[in-house]
Amino acid sequence: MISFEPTEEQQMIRDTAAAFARNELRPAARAVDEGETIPDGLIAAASKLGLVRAWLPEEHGGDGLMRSALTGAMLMEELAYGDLALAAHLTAPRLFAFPIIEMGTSAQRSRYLKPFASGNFVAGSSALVEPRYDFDLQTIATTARQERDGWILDGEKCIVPLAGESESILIYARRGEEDGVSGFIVPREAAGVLISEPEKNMGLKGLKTYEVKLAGCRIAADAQLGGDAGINFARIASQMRVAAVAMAAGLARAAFEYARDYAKERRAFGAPIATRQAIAFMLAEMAIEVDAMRLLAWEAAWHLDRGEDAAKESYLAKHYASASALKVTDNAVQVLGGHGYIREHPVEMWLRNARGLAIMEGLAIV
Amino acid sequence: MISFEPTEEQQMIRDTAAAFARNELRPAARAVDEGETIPDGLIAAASKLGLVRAWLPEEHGGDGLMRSALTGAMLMEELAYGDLALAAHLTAPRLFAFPIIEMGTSAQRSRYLKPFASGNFVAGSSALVEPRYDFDLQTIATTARQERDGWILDGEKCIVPLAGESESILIYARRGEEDGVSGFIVPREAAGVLISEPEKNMGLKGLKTYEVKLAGCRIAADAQLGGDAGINFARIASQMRVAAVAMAAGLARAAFEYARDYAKERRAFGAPIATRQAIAFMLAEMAIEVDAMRLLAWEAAWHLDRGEDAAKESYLAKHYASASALKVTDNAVQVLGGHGYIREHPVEMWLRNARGLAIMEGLAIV
Amino acid sequence: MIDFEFEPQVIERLKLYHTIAEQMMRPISREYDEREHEKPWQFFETMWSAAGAAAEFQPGGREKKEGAGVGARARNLYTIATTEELTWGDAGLFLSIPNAGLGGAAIAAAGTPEQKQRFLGPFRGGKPKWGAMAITEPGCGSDSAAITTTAVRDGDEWVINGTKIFCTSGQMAAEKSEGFIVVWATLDKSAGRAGIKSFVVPHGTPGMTVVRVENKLGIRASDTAMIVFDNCRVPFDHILGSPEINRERGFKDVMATFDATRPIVAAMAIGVGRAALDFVRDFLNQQKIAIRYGAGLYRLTAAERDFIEMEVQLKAARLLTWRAAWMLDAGRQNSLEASMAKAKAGLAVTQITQKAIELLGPLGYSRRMLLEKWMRDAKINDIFEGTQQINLLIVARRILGYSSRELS
Amino acid sequence: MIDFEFEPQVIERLKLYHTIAEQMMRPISREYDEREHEKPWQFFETMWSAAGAAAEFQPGGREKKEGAGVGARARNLYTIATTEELTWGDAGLFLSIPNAGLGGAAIAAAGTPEQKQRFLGPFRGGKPKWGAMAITEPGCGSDSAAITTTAVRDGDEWVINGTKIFCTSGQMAAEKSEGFIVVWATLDKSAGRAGIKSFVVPHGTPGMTVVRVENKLGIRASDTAMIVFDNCRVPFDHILGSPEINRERGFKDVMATFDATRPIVAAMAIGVGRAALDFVRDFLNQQKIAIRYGAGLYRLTAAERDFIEMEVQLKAARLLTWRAAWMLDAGRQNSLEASMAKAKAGLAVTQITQKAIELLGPLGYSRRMLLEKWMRDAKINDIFEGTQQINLLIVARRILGYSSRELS
Repeated sequence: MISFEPTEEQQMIRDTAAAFARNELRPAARAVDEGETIPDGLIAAASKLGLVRAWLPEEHGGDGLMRSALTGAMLMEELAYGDLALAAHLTAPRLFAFPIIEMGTSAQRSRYLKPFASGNFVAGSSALVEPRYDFDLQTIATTARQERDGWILDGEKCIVPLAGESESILIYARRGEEDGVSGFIVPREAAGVLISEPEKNMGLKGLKTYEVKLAGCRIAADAQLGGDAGINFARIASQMRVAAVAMAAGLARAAFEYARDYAKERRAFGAPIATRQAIAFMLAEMAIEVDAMRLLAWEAAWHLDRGEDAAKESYLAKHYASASALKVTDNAVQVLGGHGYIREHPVEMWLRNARGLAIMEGLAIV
Repeated sequence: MISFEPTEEQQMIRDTAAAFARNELRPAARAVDEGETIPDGLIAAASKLGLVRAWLPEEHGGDGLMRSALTGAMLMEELAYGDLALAAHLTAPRLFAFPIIEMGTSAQRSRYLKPFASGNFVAGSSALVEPRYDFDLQTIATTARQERDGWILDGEKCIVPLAGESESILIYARRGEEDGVSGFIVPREAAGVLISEPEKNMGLKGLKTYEVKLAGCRIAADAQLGGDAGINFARIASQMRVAAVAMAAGLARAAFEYARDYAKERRAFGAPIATRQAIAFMLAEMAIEVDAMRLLAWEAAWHLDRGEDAAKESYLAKHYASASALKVTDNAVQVLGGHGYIREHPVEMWLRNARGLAIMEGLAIV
Repeated sequence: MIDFEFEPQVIERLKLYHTIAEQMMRPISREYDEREHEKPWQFFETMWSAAGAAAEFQPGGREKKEGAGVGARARNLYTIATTEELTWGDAGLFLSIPNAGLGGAAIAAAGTPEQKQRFLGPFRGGKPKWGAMAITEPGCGSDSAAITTTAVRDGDEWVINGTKIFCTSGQMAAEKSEGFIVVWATLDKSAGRAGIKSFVVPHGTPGMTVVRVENKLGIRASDTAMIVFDNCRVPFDHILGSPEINRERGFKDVMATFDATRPIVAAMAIGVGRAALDFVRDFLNQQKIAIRYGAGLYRLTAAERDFIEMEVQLKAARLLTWRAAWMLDAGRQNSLEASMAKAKAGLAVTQITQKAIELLGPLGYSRRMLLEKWMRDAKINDIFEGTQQINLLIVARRILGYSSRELS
Repeated sequence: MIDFEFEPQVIERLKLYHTIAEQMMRPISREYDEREHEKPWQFFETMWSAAGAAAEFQPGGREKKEGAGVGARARNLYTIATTEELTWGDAGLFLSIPNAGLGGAAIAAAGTPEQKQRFLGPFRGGKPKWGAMAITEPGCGSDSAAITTTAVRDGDEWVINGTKIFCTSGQMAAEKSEGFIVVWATLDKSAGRAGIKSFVVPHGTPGMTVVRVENKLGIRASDTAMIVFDNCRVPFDHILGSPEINRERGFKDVMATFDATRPIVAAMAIGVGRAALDFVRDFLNQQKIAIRYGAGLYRLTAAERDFIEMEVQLKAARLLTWRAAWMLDAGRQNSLEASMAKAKAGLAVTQITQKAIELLGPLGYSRRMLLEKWMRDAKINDIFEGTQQINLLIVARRILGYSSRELS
């Protein structure tokens, strides 16, 4: 029966994440964007949230929380409401751990999940995007060639979160022209893995990313995620897209609320600018977009939680959110006018982050 | 040197056309849209304008006015400001005559242009569009096969203005896969020419159009426009697109002005609705779009008048005007609200006409 | 728990509605668009007599049948789902289906039990009947508070004077059936919004005359009437709600009707939009073109991307609409969400249907296909029950916490 | 006669500007974006000393050289054409070029011949200098009439008090060169707009302090200063125009400045937008992708259609901008057209640069290319010299014939 009511557990996770976003992420965001490193205190505080640990199976030292894409969407929205880049940074290890939890062989689970049970922040990474102007998930060009005693990976990846900090990187590649996409767990130190200096992008500066080159990188035979059975890449891609849409909703909500509050405060021509229809209607449209993004994320997530294929739903939602988040953050800058253009206010940063979120894939997973 | 000043001659033609649009076209438009036939008085009045005759070379009994795409754009804008459909109807003969004037052999000019020198309205027709969802000018599929003693035409055309009324129809077809598009002058009564009942479309009802089927239609060897030299189809297509853009500007201007005047008159919440930013800004955007369309038409026309290739310019302008005219007329309906939805006001008709103009090619020529 | 699926029984009922839409509405769609002002009486009779088929989906229509297991708890959701199915069939015909309509909704919301019985009872049987609501006047569009129609008490009667326009099914309700018009009138112009009350005027009441039925862009199967009330007298107990003027409460009761009707109009929009999308998809499939969801912008054609954009806009509008209806069912204040849904859906379907024609090129523009009709039908959804602009204004006021005085 | 081509001499000069943009600006573009608040002195020196190169394009800058054959009759057209070329190079660097700037424009428009000589004369030689205009205050953005900075006459002097923000090149003009600030202040708050006058405050005048230079999203090579005037005294003859308050004429002289500057900002927008389009086109050409002008939406890719849309939006903006400048050159009132151009160009280039990044995917987002910088630079054009909204408001007033009181 149609319902828009989160469960109590979901509401609790939302509230916790919202408090963290408000108290930890938002205050730290600007300095990190300006080039400072993420404060240790923030990392420590994030560790307490158990962003990976809570969903680790109990046998691997976690809390064994049942994974739900819907719950994940709510969590990601709240974190991104605090700061998109930091949220992506702190949840990046999920990009490595979650596919292993869901689709790894039991040997892979035993081997790779353990570290995430610790109370500390443990880096994890997955490499999806490739540095091509026309990159899309159906044209992944990184290859994995099977040899007698293992795999040889070749290709280039970019926007790889925490590649420089992680023990291993989950790399998505094709085994052949006909095949779908497989995952390979590659030790960072493996020969043939070249990790660049941290990337410099327009935004998302709180998320540390790298280019990763694979030049005849040789890895063990058992490095393929899920073993011979492989993975359901379409499902992982959908989980990533749902996360992106939810984060877009959170980011856009932050921008909407900031612009709304500013517009009520700021006076021109004798009254708050929010009393002018031109501004008020922009804000109304922003509010509608925020809700639309959230609902699209929820619906796609709901399909995932039912174990259904959500490839189309998550693609449509991502298509929508890409344009919508950009529009909302751009409007937020516009509402603030000259003040939106200076870095004293966060809206210009949110616009830069929105542009990144919109064109990237694989920045997060639910 | 950059200038936006029409010549005196252009201004005179504009003024004449504007008066005709205001006095003849606008008052007749609604009744014709509702299914009545075009009043004889209107046809007679249009004949006085010499919409073809003025540009006929003197040797063929015309005024020998120098043809200018810029002047044509101004003329078409003004006429479409009166009514797009009637303007297209009354200028349809130009679609037949102008390419013959510009590109016909001297035999063709002698043979086909004479009737247009009369003081009466003489129908003329050209068949360009084909009834396919994915029709575009680069995919014309109607073929002309050369046989020993003539040509055999096969294909289907639609939105052919005045096909049922014209002695001959100028039909655009391909001679082969590799070839560009050629024109063929086909007698309406030729065997293998099947002309449908008048088409029924959502709008453009004041323009009588037909489907024309060519089934092994055999025509004389000298029927190819321009003879062996053929035609510069890209130029004709550009002239058609410039006309469409100019008409879009005229149509949009009509809608803008009507909505503007209504909004200043109509009161709600104690003041004219035009005093509300939501309405005022819509009107401002409409005004900007009208001017943008006109300038794009002018610029493409200016290239044509210099004898330059204007394929890209006219395509870009048409792309712009298609979206823009639709948006402006839709906004006009919106400004009028419920009153815009009823057929007492012309704006709903203009919206329907705009949708037609936007998706069609070859409705007019400058 | 968040859920995006109707109960199995509802899904079954929706299939039935879909069959009605496909087999009873679509075949006569073009005919009653072209023969504007003529009425599909056979369709009306069938809808009226088909037990449970025609009566459930309009708020304030005939009493709900609980046979489908849809309790009051999901009544609004059920209504918008059925609305989408039937407008997928034909929006004009949907609006013309005999039922108590918006007038019925007003009685259901503000009438006494006795009034409900008296006015809505006849809708349970007999011949097809229509109820209608008359709010708008020639001098007031979106500004319902500015109405000038007056109701003056004269002994045991109200005397109503004024002119109403844009009254959906007004002719059917006032003249062509044993129906009624609910008319908004002011008891005291100086009291502003608080002075506005609504009155039930039964069909054939002397002094009530349909003076015009509009020629429209679309939804031509539905009549839109101009009605003149000239010393039109109704008994005292035909007033809905209290005859007292309460300056505190004012207009709120009256406006609350929109919280239920705006999601319905949004659902109408969605039905038309879905019709267009389904048509284009089927058409392209016949051309062996399947939309390549998942492709990037260097592999998608412009047409594919347009379709994708249209599809997700419709989806977003539907989710917002479901939410607005769900809130109402859950007893929550949903004015904000209802206006969000209405604003989004009205605009989305306007753009979707306009674009759909482009996707079919010259074929789309022809009256041989229904696509052009859907573009004409669609546009009304961006206008009635509050234009796009009025709904954005309401959203803006709610999110800003502004009164209608502070943000006008 | 309608014409869309510059004279051959102008075209030659534009080529020179293009060379400067390409060879002097582009190579240092990234550096002075990253090293915000540092100044490319070498570039300044070159632009300052290169005869005729740097001085012609800003209204009120150094005296025009007529060597290029561009008479006063096309001065504004020439200015916007050169502006487009140089901002194609770099918008931030363009704004930072030493010249009398907007302050110079104000003096040129409202100053006496003696004032022009006195204040603008030094810009003909010597070291690089900047002029700047200080209008906006922390409490007033678009609402220039609401400024609270005061100028009080005290004997032979004016005493200025107040705080100004968003003063482009303010630091360069007030502190880093022998320049000046033109500051707007009110003689009499009760006189409203009519009380506002402008005053020339030379660099280093005691009481004028740059208290902050903003960190910005883009145009980082240009300084945006906050300037405090604390009992800042200037001689009596530093007032521009009459010291009398004329309630009839009021604000009009002051606002007229915008008729010339808005087309310039529009041209800046167009320069940045063209930079992005050229870059994307060249990049795609390298990938053997040519835009297929002429194709329909089933053959175009989504990327191609995006590019086409971007290209024609830019074109439309440019034509509107040329028209606004041409009108000014022709001595016609162009407020409407100037605001049309500004509104269109500001929005178009915002969208074009945002989209351009998407067309290059992850590459476009990287700071290794300038595309991301251009998106950041572009956005200011939708904000300064009147936001999108302010310009639409002006357009609306003009087309409706409403005063600022009737439509606010």
